[in-house]
Amino acid sequence: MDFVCNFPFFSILISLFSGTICSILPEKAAKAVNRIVIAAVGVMSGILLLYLLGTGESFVYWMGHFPAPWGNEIRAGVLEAGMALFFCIIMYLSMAGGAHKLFDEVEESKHNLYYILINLLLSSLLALVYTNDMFTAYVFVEINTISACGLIMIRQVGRTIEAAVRYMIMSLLGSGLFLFGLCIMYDLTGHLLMSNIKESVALLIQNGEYQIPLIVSVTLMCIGLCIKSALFPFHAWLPDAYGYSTVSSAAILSSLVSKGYIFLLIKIIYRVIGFDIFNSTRIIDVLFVFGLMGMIFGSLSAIKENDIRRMIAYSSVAQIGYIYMGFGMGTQAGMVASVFHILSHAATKSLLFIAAIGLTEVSGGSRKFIDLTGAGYRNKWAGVAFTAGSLSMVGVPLFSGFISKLLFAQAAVQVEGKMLATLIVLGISTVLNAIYFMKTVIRIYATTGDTSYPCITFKDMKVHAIVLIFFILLNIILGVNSQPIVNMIEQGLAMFA
Amino acid sequence: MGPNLWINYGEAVAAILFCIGFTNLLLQTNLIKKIIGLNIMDSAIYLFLAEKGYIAGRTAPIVTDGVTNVEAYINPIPSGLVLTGIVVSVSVSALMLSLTIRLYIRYHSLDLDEIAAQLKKEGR
Amino acid sequence: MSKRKPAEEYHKTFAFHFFSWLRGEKDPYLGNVEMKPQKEYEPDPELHLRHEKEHDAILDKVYDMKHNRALGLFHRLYQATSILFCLFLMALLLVTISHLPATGAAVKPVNNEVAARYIESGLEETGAVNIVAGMILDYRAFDTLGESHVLFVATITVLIMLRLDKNKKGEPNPLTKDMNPNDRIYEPKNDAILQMVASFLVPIIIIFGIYIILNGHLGPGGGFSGGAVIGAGLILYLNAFGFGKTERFFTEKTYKWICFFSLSFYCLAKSYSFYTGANHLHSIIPKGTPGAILSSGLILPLNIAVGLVVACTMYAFYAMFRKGGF
Amino acid sequence: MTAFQIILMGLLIICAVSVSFSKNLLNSVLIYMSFSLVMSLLWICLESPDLAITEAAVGAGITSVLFFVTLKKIHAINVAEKEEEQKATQRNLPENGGKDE
Repeated sequence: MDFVCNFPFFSILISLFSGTICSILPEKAAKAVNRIVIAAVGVMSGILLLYLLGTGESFVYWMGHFPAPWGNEIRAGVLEAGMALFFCIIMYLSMAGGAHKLFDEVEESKHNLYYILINLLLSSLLALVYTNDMFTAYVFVEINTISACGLIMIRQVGRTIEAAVRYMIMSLLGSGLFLFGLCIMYDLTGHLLMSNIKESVALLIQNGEYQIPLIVSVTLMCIGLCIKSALFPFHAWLPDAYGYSTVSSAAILSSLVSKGYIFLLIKIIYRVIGFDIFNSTRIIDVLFVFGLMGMIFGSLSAIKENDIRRMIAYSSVAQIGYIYMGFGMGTQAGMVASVFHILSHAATKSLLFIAAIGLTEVSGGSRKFIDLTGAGYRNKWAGVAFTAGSLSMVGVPLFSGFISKLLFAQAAVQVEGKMLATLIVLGISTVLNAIYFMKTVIRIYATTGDTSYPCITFKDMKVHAIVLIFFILLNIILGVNSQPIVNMIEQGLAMFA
Repeated sequence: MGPNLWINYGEAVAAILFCIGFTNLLLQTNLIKKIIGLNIMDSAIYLFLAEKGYIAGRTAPIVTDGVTNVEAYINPIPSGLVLTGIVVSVSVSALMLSLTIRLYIRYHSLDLDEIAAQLKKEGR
Repeated sequence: MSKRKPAEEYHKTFAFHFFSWLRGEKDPYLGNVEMKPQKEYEPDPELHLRHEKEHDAILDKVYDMKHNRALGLFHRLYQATSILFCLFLMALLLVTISHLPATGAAVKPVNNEVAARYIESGLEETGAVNIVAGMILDYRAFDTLGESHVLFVATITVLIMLRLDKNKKGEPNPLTKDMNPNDRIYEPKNDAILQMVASFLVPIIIIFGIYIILNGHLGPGGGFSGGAVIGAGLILYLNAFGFGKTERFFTEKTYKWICFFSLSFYCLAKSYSFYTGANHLHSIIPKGTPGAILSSGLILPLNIAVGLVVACTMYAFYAMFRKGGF
Repeated sequence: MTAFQIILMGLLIICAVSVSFSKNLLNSVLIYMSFSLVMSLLWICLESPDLAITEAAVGAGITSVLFFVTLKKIHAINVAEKEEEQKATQRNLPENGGKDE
């Protein structure tokens, strides 16, 4: 085995261990450790990705001295390595971009705790991405939930605490259902490792045994993960949680945490149940309908919103609807479109959050639209970045959002029964997106007589501006250079099976 | 209905407990009771798992007198999973209780809807 | 070679306009594009005030729980749907359970080769008499590593929530100033009966906890349950004798270092065993004779580490809830 | 043994239901504590002594203690006592009034 194969294990372990180390370090050192760890994990994932593209095969890695059905395993393929790399990039940029506003209303002595949470969140995301064992996935889902809750409520204003309680209640309902589904699955197959479960499930389907429990178990796991990733009817906690937490938290939560659960769901669909078996159930129709409803209702709520951060948060609900709609189509093309949308949404949403903080900063800290009038002139870089993000969200060519909408439309054409609904809702949702994002863009570029707020130039916010440029570049790379990435996703999904 | 409902009475009890806990978590207005409901829900899942590992007439999986025969012991896997699960649920309930304390100190209420109304009135 | 442009020519280029716009010096449209003269936006203060008042009034009406019929109706609907959902879930689960393999039977999917190997060769491969301990700390150790970090991250969040910190000037933070630091002042102190009973019980409880930890690989128990028992003993001691006594041997610093050392030991030990396992190297850790206290490789030290973490964490939870720090 | 298990499970359900309907928070926490205790007995019946020890130490011990501290912090224990006192005084008042008349 090549030394590179150790990298997934190293990246999980380093980030776990750095969480422990940060607990004894002062703030500055903890910050340095955090940055180094994220960068190191990113580099390792990049090397691993290149290696895997070279060999073209996925590999499993024993966690211990025992082979497959007895020990614990992690598994790495192209899609996993790519996801890990992408998560690291987004996390690094979000942390750097929000750094100057990180500790708004956070007590000074608790700053180093923030970095512990970030490290543990990273490790749990990596474990969710790489794991090949269902129960390990459950344990790391819990770490993910608790550290996300910590990220929400570290800024202790009343709203965030309330949002954290709502978030915890919803998440715990979700974990309960997920665990119950997992237990039923364990009872039917007698295994916990994904590949072994898949073999047993195929055997059960072939023999026609235990059909009802199998369907119920899959449904429970799906509902659990949908609740945790804030699919439409379960999104009540989301606007407050994203809208009032510190900006890095909001960017990380919206672009990474919910995506981690969605990635786990993809893994379950492919590696535990089997894509064809999953598509032959009625679950995908339910996912499809809820996805469509989420797309419309999320956008409608965003239009009504009066507060820029909450508006962006509601737009996340709509975007998660897109992803589930892709699952619901039940074809390979729909799945590829969903995975691409995960990437594009993560890149765009964190860009929007980071840019929004730049805009509110020059408006006296207020996030009401009325105060944001003309903010695009006062903070040009944030204005440009926000415009770019909005264009990407609406789906203008050159930006990543366009490609994902194109992929969704292409996928929809191949599906008989769902084509019309998908295309109509896609159209409506694009118009709604355009309404609320363009409204904001026009608002921040409206002329204003009010000059009481200070202007901010490049010198005052170098890091912030550079991060924004990187985000825009990432968006454009995803938008212009989409074909290799789509190929990579297809290759990765093929490795899953 | 399948054939095994009466044999699986333990699991049936676990399912009923799970639903009671679930209902508590959804419907109780009081946060403390919500947390108790959450704990009941978790315990129900663990009961379900432990029932899965039980085999009639065998003993606990601790090797006695050097006998390492499969026929002698029950299945050890569910016990291990439940042990892990209990730790998770303790941490979660401690976290929820601390959130409750913090909310109460600030808003003097344990009802989430009431707190939300207060928040919206004062914060807009 | 490009010629250096004269200043006037440069002033006409796009780049100059773009950068001057970026620097905030001028509006590129001003004077270049024919525009309708626009009035500058001026919020009318009276109108603004009226809007806000209306907004308030609407909010008051909407969130007036008692007199709002729509909200009441929504609540009823929500309750009815949740009850229906739960009943449906219960029916679904009961039907599912009726189709599951029978409890207590020896032949069913769960009792496959995995459990068989754990029982048959667990003693030989892990050295632990307690098969469950061998399983969670050796065969499936990655789960347990995650589990101890769940506990760690929960403590961190509780610290964030409840620790009362002072800023550099020594003033309590305005964000947490409404918290009551110590609720023990309202209680009767130095209860003679409680102290007497505690001084009998606490040593026994703690010794029992240590026994459970050290015996984790030989009988029922292990790091987690033993740690919880020790934590309970510490809490009893704290209740009987107050924070003054416990702070002499247990402060936040102690907690921090114990947690750090135990968790790092755990992480490093397990990394070693994962690394050697995955690369098919031979592990140098001896297994010992099964049944002896010093046996079963890493399981005993890991149990001790987990026990320390859990005991400290439980005590930390209690102290944090009680007085916001320790 | 089966009969004993069924009795224990019945107790579990009774505890869970009465937690939901009890008005006093202190009572519900106490009932939850007994729920954990019954659970740990049930685990002995199911041949899992590890779980029994853990549940007894954690469910009936630590978690309940944390619940009590929380109740103390949010003044639920005192409030309950006060309410009872108030009720008692209200009950007493008309009687006293009757005597006076």
